[in-house]
Amino acid sequence: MSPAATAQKTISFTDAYRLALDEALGADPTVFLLGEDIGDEEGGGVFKVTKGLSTKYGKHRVRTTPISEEAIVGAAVGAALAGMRPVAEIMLMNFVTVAMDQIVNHAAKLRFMSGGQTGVPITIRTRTGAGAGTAGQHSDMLEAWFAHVAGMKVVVPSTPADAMGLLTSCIFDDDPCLFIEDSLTRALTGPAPPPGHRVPLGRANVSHEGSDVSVIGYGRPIRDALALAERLKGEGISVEVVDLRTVSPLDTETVLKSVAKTRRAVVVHEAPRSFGVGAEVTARIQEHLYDSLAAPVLRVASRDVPVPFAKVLEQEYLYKPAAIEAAIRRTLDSKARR
Amino acid sequence: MSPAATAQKTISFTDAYRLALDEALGADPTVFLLGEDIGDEEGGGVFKVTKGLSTKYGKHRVRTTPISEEAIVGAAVGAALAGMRPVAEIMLMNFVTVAMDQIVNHAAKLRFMSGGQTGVPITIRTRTGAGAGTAGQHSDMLEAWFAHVAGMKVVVPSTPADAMGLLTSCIFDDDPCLFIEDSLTRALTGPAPPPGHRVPLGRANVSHEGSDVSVIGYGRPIRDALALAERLKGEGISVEVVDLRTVSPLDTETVLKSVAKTRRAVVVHEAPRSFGVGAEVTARIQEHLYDSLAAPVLRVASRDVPVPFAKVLEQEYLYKPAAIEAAIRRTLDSKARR
Amino acid sequence: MSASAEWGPAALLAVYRKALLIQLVDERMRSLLVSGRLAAVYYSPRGQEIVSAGIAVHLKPSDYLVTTYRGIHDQLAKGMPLKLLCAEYYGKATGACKGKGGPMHITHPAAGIMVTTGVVGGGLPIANGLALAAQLKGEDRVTVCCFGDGASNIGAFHESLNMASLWKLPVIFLCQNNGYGECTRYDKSTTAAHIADRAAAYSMRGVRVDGNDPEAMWRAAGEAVERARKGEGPTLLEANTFRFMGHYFGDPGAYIPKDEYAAAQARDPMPACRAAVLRSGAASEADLTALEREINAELDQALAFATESAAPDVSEIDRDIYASGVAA
Amino acid sequence: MSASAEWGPAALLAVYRKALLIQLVDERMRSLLVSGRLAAVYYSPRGQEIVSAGIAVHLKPSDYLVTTYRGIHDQLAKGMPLKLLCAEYYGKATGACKGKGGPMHITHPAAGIMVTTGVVGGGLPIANGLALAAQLKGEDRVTVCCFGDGASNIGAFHESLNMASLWKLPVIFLCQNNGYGECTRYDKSTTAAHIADRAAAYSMRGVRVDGNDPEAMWRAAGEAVERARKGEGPTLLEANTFRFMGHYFGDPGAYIPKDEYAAAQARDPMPACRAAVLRSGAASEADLTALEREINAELDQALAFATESAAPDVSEIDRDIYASGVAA
Ligand SMILES: Cc1ncc(C[n+]2csc(CCOP(=O)(O)OP(=O)(O)O)c2C)c(N)n1
Ligand SMILES: Cc1ncc(C[n+]2csc(CCOP(=O)(O)OP(=O)(O)O)c2C)c(N)n1
Ligand SMILES: [Mg+2]
Ligand SMILES: [Mg+2]
Repeated sequence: MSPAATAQKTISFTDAYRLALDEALGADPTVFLLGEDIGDEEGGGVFKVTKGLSTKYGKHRVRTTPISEEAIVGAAVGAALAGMRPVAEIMLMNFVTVAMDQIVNHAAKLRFMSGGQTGVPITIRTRTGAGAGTAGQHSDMLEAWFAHVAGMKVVVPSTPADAMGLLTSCIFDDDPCLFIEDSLTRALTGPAPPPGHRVPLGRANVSHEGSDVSVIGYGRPIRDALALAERLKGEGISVEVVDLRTVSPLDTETVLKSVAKTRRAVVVHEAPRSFGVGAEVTARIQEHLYDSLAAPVLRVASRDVPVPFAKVLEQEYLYKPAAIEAAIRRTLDSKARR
Repeated sequence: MSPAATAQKTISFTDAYRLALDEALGADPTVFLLGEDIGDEEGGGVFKVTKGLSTKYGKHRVRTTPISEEAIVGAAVGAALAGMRPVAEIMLMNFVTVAMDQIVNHAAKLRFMSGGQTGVPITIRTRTGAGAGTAGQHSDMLEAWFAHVAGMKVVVPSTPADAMGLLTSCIFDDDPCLFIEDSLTRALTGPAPPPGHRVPLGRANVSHEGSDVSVIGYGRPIRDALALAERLKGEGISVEVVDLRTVSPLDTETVLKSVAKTRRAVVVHEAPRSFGVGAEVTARIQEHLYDSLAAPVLRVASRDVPVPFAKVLEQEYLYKPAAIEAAIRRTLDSKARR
Repeated sequence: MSASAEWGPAALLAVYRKALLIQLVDERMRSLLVSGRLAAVYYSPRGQEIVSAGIAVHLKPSDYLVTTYRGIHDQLAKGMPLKLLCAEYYGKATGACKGKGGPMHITHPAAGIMVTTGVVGGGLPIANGLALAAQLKGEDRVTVCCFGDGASNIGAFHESLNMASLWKLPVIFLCQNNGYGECTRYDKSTTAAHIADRAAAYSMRGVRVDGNDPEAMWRAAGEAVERARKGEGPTLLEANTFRFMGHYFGDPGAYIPKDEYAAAQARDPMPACRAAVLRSGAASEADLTALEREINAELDQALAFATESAAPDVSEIDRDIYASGVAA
Repeated sequence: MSASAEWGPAALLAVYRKALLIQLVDERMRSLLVSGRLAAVYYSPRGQEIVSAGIAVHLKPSDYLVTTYRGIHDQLAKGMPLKLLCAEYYGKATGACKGKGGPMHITHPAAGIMVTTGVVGGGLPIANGLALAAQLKGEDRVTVCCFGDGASNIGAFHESLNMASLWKLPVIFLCQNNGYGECTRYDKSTTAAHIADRAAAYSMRGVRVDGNDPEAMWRAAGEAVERARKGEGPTLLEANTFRFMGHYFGDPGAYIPKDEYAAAQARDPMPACRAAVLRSGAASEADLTALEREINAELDQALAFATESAAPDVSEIDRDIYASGVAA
């Protein structure tokens, strides 16, 4: 839905990303974009996020690149070292696999390795997610890799307004940020943010208050959690939803505050369960709140398999809202130990 | 120390790796090696692991490559699809960052994506580890990334005998294995294994039995844990040491069996703490054994920072044996909840 | 299926048969997509038929193929069974990959179809490995690795060509240059005047051919395959062509200048090839109509098989992760 | 420091001054390593002095340098302060990078030393970015990116050269071809007869020069820098040279044939350059001895500074992870 259609009151994720880029390009001459097909001569990007921007700001600031992800990220890194704020697009997250050296060995480390002399204020926008039948090489959620790399910031929005505010914060942040967009929900809409909207990095958002159990996650499953929270209210179950927004550095404080209150936690993400972000959140909660937990911290995530093509398998792969509900009920069934 | 010096009774890690490669090349004509500098004309490898092998088996089976990690792993993948058992060497683990597409999008997934038609029986040997002053781009432990990728097996030995037995198992395993060698301890020796020695993948090893607390880890810290177990025995503290050997797929059964007995667990690794392997082990333990745990599962790991150069900082970065001891004592101080 | 040793009407017809199969399957796929009877991301090969057909007639089933998401033409030319292909497109348990891989990951080792990758450049390093295995085992197999013009700008291209040349691998790097990588025109991303020019950087044989010209394609491909078979090393073969349906199915293609499109249309290889076949006397209108009917009948059957087949059982999700069967 | 506009005795002396600095620092580093007074992984540039010196005389402090683990020659030529360099080698708080980066990651933006990478090929994509920033800002800065012959086989080389040529970036890709990548000889890994030949694949200017010849190096580098400055685009400049001390300090170098080594020794650029300086009349024996003494005195001071400086405080471990200071 275009903003006009709803009298500027709601925008889609795609609109939100574009808005953030547009405002940043307009506000700061050091901001520029680079990525495959992003210019208007190339249709404004495969997902139309950058549509109109090269026409508005020039091809020198909205640069279509060859299919060369290592060179794309590297060019962003170098330009950042020289005072620019580049926003690089990696069309889909599985393709970051060809740019890992630049991200991990360079972008994330150059500040530390230079003793603080050179920072790398780049934003890498990428998108991914299962559910659209693009199978094993076009759907992976790999955020856990980058969360494990010191120096990186990893950001995943769950609403269009957050998308706009978080992306803006990434662009103007002085550290390398990986901003992950969800392929499947890109057309979904939500309330439009005010111009200049920023959402601080490194801060989780309690998007629904509750007292019985904390559901902690980020990105797509937050919508499911909010819907559940509404629905379970009817049953007298009070669910608190904590949207991490920034996966790393993790806002442990907000997470612990919530779980200290509810004494029960369910951690949710779309990425496969094992060695995912949920493991870290779980480990931290039980480390800090062992004595006050009333139930084990449960995880809901996708299956530990490559993303399958066949719809029935793809759906089986994906985390399920019903599993979030089941986990909530399980934690409530657990008898408190103290 | 060379095997001869101790009458063939002990061998170093380097000897163990070479022995496994030598035996595999001798036993199976489909085994071949490829990697930078690995031929004898090039000195038999920077770390001398392959010394003598190209002379013994020919340059066609012990192939020195260009500096082209993506092509190295890809050549291994393709040859594996065609029935070979290639062993690719990535000189240091930080350089896997330029071969991630081949490993993650191809090696790990081709079996699944082909519906089981084509397997990828490759072994990728790499080495890494902090402590030798090689700083930010030559020391990273990145095993958590690969553990998060379905289809991969990730193996880390803690003794020369295991090194030989696990590497042999990797080579003859029908799945892609990432075999991680420790740079720092490569000259350390241990009892020599018998010829043909294999250690099964996917099985953890209780390398020291105990009843008060389980220390769970892999690789270098296992030595520290074993030394601690011996020392604390004097104080009447009975430490069980569980060496995972295969980080993924994780042998949850053995881990849970140990912790079910001891009711206390400390998870240790050299990689940085956050979003590391320890988080998954911790999460699984508390999920399954919540009711019987007598203390929170504690993690001991290196710091969440790039590996620094200065000795004092590098040591500060690294996990510390004293921290393992402190964690053990902390879990013992925790009052059981039930 | 086997190539004539000499160019002539028989060879032309052999090429056209494969090209026609591609054309008819592609047409059908697109009509199924338009009508909503098939839901899949689809990369039409329309316009590139002769390229695949022209090389495939020189290949044996035991020769290896590595291709990409835009690979249906290569797969069909190499001998992909229609039933397995269609069932995979429909995500069925009876598909080539049990529905797990889908259209972007078609695999059928019996026809030498070893890898279909969705990652640009991802196939080239693997093609080397297949070729290396054949070389090490002393097998008479060549590997054909297909990719696009855009893929020539990614690092894996460079590493792979250097390694292939160094090791004299029996591999043909077949760059199907259709002038665009997604929506980006060749000259906006690629600095070599021609992709084939890049072979020189690896002391490799580089050849450029009109991929719409059956004879030229047949000759160039034949020579490259022959050299690889004889152990004379790899070739970078650039086949110039065009894709009429844009990047993906539904791509409006607004980025393609109208006159460029019109010029390409005037050079559409399929009507020209058909006309040449008729002219050559290798087949009559009636023969070709019969051939079409035959292909369409097989396709009907394959599609019926695909639609009637069952979806994979959900238990399949845990299978084929590891060789031992079920995921750990 | 600034380059003469014309080649002649003054320019020769300018090159030699830098080369001598490199030679003396390298000698000292190796003697410290031998005696155990310094413990660090060290990649000696012995033999490659003229390459760095020959280009650096054309550069301003504001020009950018990207180099590698084997980068001390490039850094010194570009104006790296000795104190900061030595203290970093010793891992001291007073080092260029506070002891955090160490010898493989020397950075000193004031002298334009932007990145020293330990990853083969890792610097090339970044060099493009530095050059792109200068181009976007309209700044008069060129970027020199140093790497070895072995690095020319890695994907990042290919992607970077294509992008630089496409965008006409003011960057010079200076390949210091010393004939070996670690222990592997050029022809066992690299299929181009010459690295410079690879420029053609990107329609880029490729130039090969004897990196041991001060005049040739000065001219070729000057021209490449000049072109970049004028907006005429990038150059791939291959400087042929040799490294006398093997790959890393302590490398026995058994893989280098004796006659090849002897031939290289006969072409050692440093004695030749010194002789040429003397012949040219730009400096006398006494002048050069004085220069040596001056450099050694500064080096003594720098090393004293380094050894006397304190190690970083352990609290530094949490700093500089993020811009905001302490790690989260
Ligand atoms: C590494 C990587 N980057 C980006 C993409 C997205 N992508 C898919 S196809 C394509 C264009 C490829 O163009 P070309 O190689 O010319 O092949 P064609 O589609 O024209 O056949 C791109 C950029 C990808 N799949 N992999
Ligand atoms: C991606 C990557 N692969 C491997 C290495 C290990 N390595 C360090 S230096 C080197 C040789 C590089 O040779 P060359 O580019 O010729 O530079 P030189 O050392 O001769 O100056 C290798 C293989 C690395 N640092 N990075
Ligand atoms: Mg194309
Ligand atoms: Mg070299």
